[in-house]
Order: sequence, then structure tokens, then C-alpha cells
Amino acid sequence: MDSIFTDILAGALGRYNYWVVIVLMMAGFYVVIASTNLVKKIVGLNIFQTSVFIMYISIGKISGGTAPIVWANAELYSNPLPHVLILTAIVVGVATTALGLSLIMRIKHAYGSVEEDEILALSQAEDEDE
Amino acid sequence: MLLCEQQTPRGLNQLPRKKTEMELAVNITLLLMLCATVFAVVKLQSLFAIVMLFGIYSLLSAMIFVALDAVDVAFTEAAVGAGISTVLMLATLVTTGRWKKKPERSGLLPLFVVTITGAALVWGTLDMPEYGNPANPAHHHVADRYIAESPTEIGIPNMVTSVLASYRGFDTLGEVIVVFTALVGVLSLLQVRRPRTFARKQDNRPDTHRRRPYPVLQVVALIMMPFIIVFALYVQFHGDFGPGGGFQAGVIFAVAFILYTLTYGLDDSLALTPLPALKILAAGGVIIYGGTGVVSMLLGGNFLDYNVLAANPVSGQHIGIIVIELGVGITVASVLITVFYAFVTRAERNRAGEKQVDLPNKAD
Amino acid sequence: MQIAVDLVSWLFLSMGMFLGLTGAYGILKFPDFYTRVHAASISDTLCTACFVIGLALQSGFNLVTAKLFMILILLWLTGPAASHALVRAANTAGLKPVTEKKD
Amino acid sequence: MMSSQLPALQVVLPLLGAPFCFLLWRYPRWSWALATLLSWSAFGVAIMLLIQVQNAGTIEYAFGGWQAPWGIEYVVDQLNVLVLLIVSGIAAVVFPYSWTSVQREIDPEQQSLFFTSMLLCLAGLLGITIAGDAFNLFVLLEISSLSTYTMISMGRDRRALTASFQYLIMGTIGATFIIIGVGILYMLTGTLNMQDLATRIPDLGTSRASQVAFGFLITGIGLKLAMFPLHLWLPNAYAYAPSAASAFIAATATKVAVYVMVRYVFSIFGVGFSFETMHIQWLFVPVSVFAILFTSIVALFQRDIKRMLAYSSVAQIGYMLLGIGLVNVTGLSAALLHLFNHALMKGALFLAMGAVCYRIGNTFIDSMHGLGKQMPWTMAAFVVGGLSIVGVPLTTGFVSKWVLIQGAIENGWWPVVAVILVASLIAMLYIWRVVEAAYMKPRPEGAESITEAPASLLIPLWLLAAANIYFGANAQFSMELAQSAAKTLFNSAVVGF
Repeated sequence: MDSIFTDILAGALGRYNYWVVIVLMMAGFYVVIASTNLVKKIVGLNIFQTSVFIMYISIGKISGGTAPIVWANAELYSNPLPHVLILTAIVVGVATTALGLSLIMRIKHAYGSVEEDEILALSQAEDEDE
Repeated sequence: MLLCEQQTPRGLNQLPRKKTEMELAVNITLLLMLCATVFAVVKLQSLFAIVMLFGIYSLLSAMIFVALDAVDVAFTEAAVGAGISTVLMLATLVTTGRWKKKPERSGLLPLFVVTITGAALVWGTLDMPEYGNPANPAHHHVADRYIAESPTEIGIPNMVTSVLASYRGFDTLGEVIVVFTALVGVLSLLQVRRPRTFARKQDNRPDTHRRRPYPVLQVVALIMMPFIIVFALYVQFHGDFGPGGGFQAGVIFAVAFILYTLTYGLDDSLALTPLPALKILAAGGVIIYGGTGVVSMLLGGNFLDYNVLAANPVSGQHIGIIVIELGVGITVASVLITVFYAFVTRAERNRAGEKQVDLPNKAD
Repeated sequence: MQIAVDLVSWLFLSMGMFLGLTGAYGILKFPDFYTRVHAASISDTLCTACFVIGLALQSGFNLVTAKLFMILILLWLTGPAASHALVRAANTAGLKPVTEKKD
Repeated sequence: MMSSQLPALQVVLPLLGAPFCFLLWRYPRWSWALATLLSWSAFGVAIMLLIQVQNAGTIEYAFGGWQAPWGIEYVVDQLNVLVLLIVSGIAAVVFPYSWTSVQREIDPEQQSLFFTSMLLCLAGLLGITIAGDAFNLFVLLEISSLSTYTMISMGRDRRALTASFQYLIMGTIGATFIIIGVGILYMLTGTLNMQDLATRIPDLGTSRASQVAFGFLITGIGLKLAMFPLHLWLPNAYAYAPSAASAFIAATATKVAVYVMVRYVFSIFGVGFSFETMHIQWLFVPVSVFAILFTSIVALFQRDIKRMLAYSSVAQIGYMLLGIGLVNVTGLSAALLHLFNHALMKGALFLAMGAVCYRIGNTFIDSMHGLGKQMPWTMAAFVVGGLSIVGVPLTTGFVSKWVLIQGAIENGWWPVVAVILVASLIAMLYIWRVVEAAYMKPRPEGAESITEAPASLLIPLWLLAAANIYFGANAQFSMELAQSAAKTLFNSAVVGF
């Protein structure tokens, strides 16, 4: 009984980080697909991606380790590879954000709105006009 | 968790154990704060609040990165996510308005998709390697060599920089190209122009549309700018030894000019950093990086093989890393400055045209 | 001696904490934007100063202390400037301060 | 010495050409000339790589001189050299074409930005094709995606902006799913190198985490290749993009995504895991059958021919997934063959539409009345491409459909054979609509008289149309490549590439 309890506890302790990150990821993902406002979509996309970054960094963490910079007293370093990957991914993310936001500004200029359903209605009207 | 406590090797004092518990507490607190932020984002209607919350989200995740030993990533996330992304989003709000018009549609289908995806992930975590366990497969095989060999093979203490610039140098070139691609995209969508030119066209007020001077802010900005630039240079060239490198430096450098633009206006800052120069620098940084690869090819190595750049492989690596980090810094800084100018141009254009005020005149 | 330094240090730290909490309470309780910024910025400057002094006493006379004081100068420079910018922006946007409770 | 550097040159030439192209922003003509030159050189490099692979087998190239699992590696083998050839070949035809077409559709100020984006897109696609590293593939994917969003948004219609934005959102979700999958795989195996992953994944057995990783990767790649319910971004994106961009993207981008799918399903996860543990064929077959029928019918009702071709593309991707889902060598070689052939036919069709757009300013079916007489060469090339889509003998479309039907018969799946035949009939109908409009209907009274498109558009167009006939009549070259690639994928799936 006791051992089952500690097993579950150990399992939860070993994974709580991933679980919370999954919740965050999914909240961001929800904002992307459910929001009708384009700016909010981009914010959601960023939250989604940032949460994935936290997942990667959690993969690279070693308990009791230190930052992977050579240091006289350190004996255990955390894994540097996920850090490198996420550095790349962060920059890719900001590039996408910049492009997405400038598209939004042009859409606002062209349609006078940044609400998805209004734009959709305008586009459909245009489709029928043709 | 239990396993790793046995394996923590240091026996000088009881510090490691204490540290792990402390880390756990910090971690959980930060994660809870992240959750709260995210749910506020889901619920709120005010875009301004959503964007600010995203900045907070980014800053909090940067703190988590510090707690998880990823100092370089934390630095980048704080500068890029909480800094540049938020600034760009705010600049967009100037054009698009700050309030969502309608409440969300009832999102049953999205909710379904999200629940399925999340459930799949949670199901998958059940037999994932435990968080933080040093025996996890992720920490062996490839990562071992980076930790054990890079200080002697590459000769710099920051392993993240070694891996980023040398072992996976081609990824980083790709990343610089992505930034450059974003510049191409933004420039094709938005023009960068001096606001004076089209504001004049709109109405012939003499010079009143020019920003009223902001004495306090302008003085503070002027005091700050040299320090920001010195700090950027420090981050640029100290990246081998501590956290930092071309990306972070480029972002900080760009921030100095963003501050200048915010306080002095686009006219003045375009006079300081003319657009053609920025474009040449943005392309130039990519060419410096790629050129290093081409030179190493011409000297008989593979693309981006810095060993051949000097007689001694380690000093070759040093030269290579310094040069490519410089290329990264130049491109990132000039791209971000240009993108910001493009966003501001669009906002100014809006201001010159129809003036829309959609700020509810209430405290709450 | 160590105890005395610790005591003073903790005094400063708790003072900082108190000021921080007061500021937060003010942000929640004050009636309009301008008074809220006021609450935030007042507590911001003195609160950080208390924290920095408290932490400096903890670390002793070394590089860390020097860095801490540089951070303090930075915050003293940027904090008020940011509050100023906020208020100015609100004023430009036409936000009127609440002058009396019932209008 | 240079020959050992070829895999790097394949990607680095267009990648580093892009900033130079960008620097020529005052001289769009020069920037176009540079881009064209680089696309030709990329094609040349691809041909040399093909010869090398056929003589010496798989080529590996280590970036930075770091050995494979530690550094980033490029691998050129029989499978991806086929994709390299088709991507760079299409580029070598579309780039020269783009100058004249772009003059009509894009402001002079933005032209060099357009050529830069095309070059970046080409580099990204070539890189994805030969990347031997799962994360490097993601970075290159983002290069090609961001440049694609840029190109689409340059379309003249304001709907191009929303199409581009929609693609940006869906594409980024796809890319994020891919990095989630790659992250889980890294967590389980400790490596990012594809060959290394392929040897380590079997040790995991049927662990849940690797199944989840598989699911995320398939969904992510599925978004990129417009797998049926995830295809919503594609029709608008292809319809509103500038003509040259539509032709280039339609002919290459989804093909490269199909290649990535094949790489993950067959080489990295292996036949055993993908088809026996995950039963991915039971996703691919129904989805593709539905896609083939449904989108072909939707294509029938489109007024804009570019949009019609876009829907037809979703159906054609269905054929490729169907080939993968058949789980036999014939089916897979049909998929690979169709990948090659579909690039040729869609390239030709979109280039023909570009020429039409150059003269009449749009691609609506009712404004094309009587064009058969006034633009005989353009419309003839369209007919060749159309016949190929239908699958008439002596065109490329026939070859791949024939092999696909053989594969289905091998499995005894007669209903699938029927679906392919019915879909071909529907394809005949939608192509016929255009033929009828162009050849049977008279030019309306009072419409301005139109002349044939200029030679700078016709020559590239006819090069592709001729390739459709050549590879249809003489399918040995592409068939052999596809078949040997399919065989290696099935036989030595576990051993590596």
C-alpha cells in the first residue's frame, strides 16, 4: 500500500513538469484555433510555442546540475543540446510573429477589420460578386 | 527524483539537497503563475491586456529557464519574447485597435481538438523518462560529447555557444536566414518611410504633427543608450564565456534604437540609421556568416569547418565563432530595427489619416 | 557583528517587502489610473532601494554589491521615466483623473 | 575536391545567393538574373549528385566537419535525389519564366524581394530534401514556409493577404507539432540524426511516448502537405498567389512534404512500427480516398481555374498518400513516381494559367472563351497538362496511375481501383470545362483581341509540357529511380537509408 502510494507520488513528481507544460501548450493551442481575433491568434501561437520551449528545456534539465558553462566547482552539467535547439526555435518564432503581425496590419488596411468572421463575410461577398 | 538524490555527488555540505527542494518550490510557483497568466489570456477581451500578459508569460518562462539551468535560453527569451515580440504586438495594436469587438464564439470543436491532443500527450508522458533524471537517454549518446569534449575541442567554456556555433553551426546559419527571410517578408508587406512625407500630404499643418518633445523621456533615453550599446557589445563578445552571443546582443542593440525611436520619433531615428544602410547590414551579416563557411570550403574543409581557418584547430574554432557571432549580431540587430521602423511607419500613417480613438474613457 | 549586519539587512529586506505589498495594495485599491501609477511608482523606487541595500549587506563588500548598486541606479533612472511615460500617454489619450467620489 | 562538396553547394548556393539578390533592390532585372543563374546551377548540382549517387551510392556530408550524430549531416540517396532533381528542375524552368510574369503582377519596388523569397524558398526546399538531421529539417522548413507566406501575400487581390495569414497560422501549428514530435524522440533516444534515430527507435519497442511522437509528426507533416481534412489553407493560397509563385509552390512544396512523410514513415520509424504497430495505412487509405473523390468534385464547381487546379492538387496528394497506404513496393513506387510526375503536370498547368493571366488579367473560366484560337500555344500546353492529370496514355499521369492501380490490384483492393478510375473521370470533366470554354465557345463580341503570350513565357511552359510527354512515353528513367528507391525503403528500412 505504502509502496504504491510512493510510486504514484514519485511518478507524479517525475512528470508534473510535463503535465503543467502540456496544459499550457493546449491553452495556447486553444487560443490559436478558437479565437476570432487575428492578433489574439498570434498571441496564442506564441504561447503555444513558448510552452513547447519549456518542454524542451525540461527535457534537458538534470536535477542537481548546473548551467552548461565550464566552472571549477561544477561536476554535473545540464544538457546543452536542448538549449541550443530552443535558442534557434525562439528566433524562428519571433520571425514568424513579425511576419504574421505585418500581415495583420495589411489585412486591417484592406478589410478594415481584424475579426476573422467579418473578414470571412467580406471575402465571401467578393467571391459571389465575381 | 529519489534516484537522482542518491546520485548527487557533492558531499561538502547539505547544499545540493536543499538546492533541489528549493528548485522544486521555485519551479512549481512559476508554473502556477504561468497557468494563471494563460487562463487570463484565454478569458480576456482587451487585446492590450492580452499582449501585456503575453509579455509577462514570456518573462515568467524566462525565469523557469533560469531555474532549469538554461541561462542562454532565458536571456534570449527575455530579450526576444518579453521584449521584441511584445513591442511588435503593441505596435500592431496601434493600427488594429485595442479591443476585441465580439466575445469568442463557443469553441466546442476547438475544445474537442485541444482535449484530444492534450490527452494524447499526457498518455504519452506516462512512460516517458522521468524529469531531471541524469540517467535519461536524452543526456547520453550525443550530449555526452558536448559536455566532455567541447571545452578542449572548441576551447570555450560556454558549451551552448560551442554547440550553437560549431557543432550545429549550420542550424544557426539557417536561423539567421530565417530572420533575414522575415525581413524580406515584412518589407514586402509594409514600407518604411519618413512619416513627415505623407503626413504633409494629408494636411498642411506646418510642423505640429511632429511629436511634441518629451524632455524627461528624451534625456533618460539619451543617458541609457550608450549603456545599452556597451552592454550589447559586452554580450556579443562575452558569449564564449558566459551566457550571451550574437542573438542576444543583436536584440539588445536593436532595443537601443527602438528606445530612440519611441522618444525622438521615426524621422530622427531614420536620419540616424538610414534604411539603405540597415538593409545592407542585414544582408551583410548573412554574407559574413555564409562567407565564413565558403572560406572554410576554399581552405579544404567542409562548409563551416572552422578547424581549417588557422594552423591550430582550436584557434581556428575561436576565429570562426567570433566571426559568425558577429554576423549573427549584425543581421539580428539591423533586421529588428528595420522591422520596428516598418511597424511604426504603418502606425504613423494611421495617425496621419483617420484618427481613431477607441479607449474607453473610464478608469475601469 | 555578523548578527548585527544580518539584523540590519533583514530590516531593510522586510521594509522592502512591506513597501512592495503596499504598492500592490494601492494599485488594487486606488480609484483611478493616475493614483494607481503613483502608488506603483512610489513603492517601486524605495522598495527596490531597500531590497538592494538589504542584499548588499548580505553579500558584503564585493563585486556583487557593485552590480547591485548599478542595478539600483538603472531602476531609479528607468522606473520614474516609465511612470512618467505611462501617465503622459494616458493624458494624451484623454483619460481624465477622478477628482471627486460622486460626480 | 569540389565534387565532395556538392551536397553543401546544393543548398548553400541559393541560400547565400538570396542576400545578394536582396542587395540588388534597385535593379530587379539583375536580381532576377542572379536568381535564375542560381536556380540553373542548383539544377546542375542536382544532376551531378544524381550521377554520383548512381555510381557510388549514398553520399554523406558532415557540416563543420563534425561526425554525424554530433554535427549536422546531409544525406543524398536514391530517394531524395529524385526529389532534388524535380524541385531544382521546376525551379530552373519557373525562375526564367517569372520575370515577364512578375512585370504584370508585382510592383517594381517589390520585385527583387519577390525573387529573393523565391530563392530562399528554393534553398529551404532543397535543404529539407537532403537534411539528415531532424531539427535542421525544421529550420529549413521554416525558411521555405516564411518565404512562401511572403510570396503568397504579394498577390494582387486582398484575399491573398488572408490566404497567406491562414497558411501562416496552419503552417506554424504544423511546424510546432513537428518540433513536439522531434522533442519527444530526442527525449527517448538522445539523438537528432535521422539515421541514428532509425537505428534507435526499434529498441524502444512500442512505447507510448514514441507512438505519441509519431502521431504529432504525422499530423504536423500532414498540415504541411495538405492531407485531406487539413488542406483548408491550400486552395486560397494557390489561387491568390502571383502566378509564378503558384506554379513554383504547387509543383514543389507539397511534394517535398510528401517526401518528408515517406522519410519519417519508412526510414525513421520503419515499416514495422508505422504499419504494424501504428497501422498508419488505416489513416492514409480512407483519408486519401475521401480526398480524391471529394476535392475532385469540389474542383468541378470552381470558377477560378487556379483555384480548380489547387483543389485538384489536394486530390493528387491523395493519390500519393494512397500509394503509401497500400504498403507494398508497387504502391510506394507509384507514390514516388506520382510525386515526380505531378510536379511536372501541375507546373505546366499553373504556368499556362500564368500566361493566361498575363494577357487577360485573371483566370476565370468565363473570361477564357475563345482563347484556344487567340493563344493557341498556351492553351495547347494546358491541354497537355490536363490530359496528364486525367491520365491519358502517353502522358506522365498515365504512368503513375497505372502503377498505382497495379499496386491496388496486388492488395486485391478493387474498390480502390474503382475510386481511381472514377476520380479520373471527374478530372476529365473539370479539364473538359476549360477545353470547352477555350475551344468551343466563341470570343464574346466586343472583347479586346488578345495575342499569344510572349516567348519568355511560352518557352518554359512548353519545356514542362514536353517533359510531361517525354516522361510519359519514356518512363524508364523515373520509373527505375522510383522503384529502386521504393525497394530500398522496404528492404533495408531498419538498417538505415
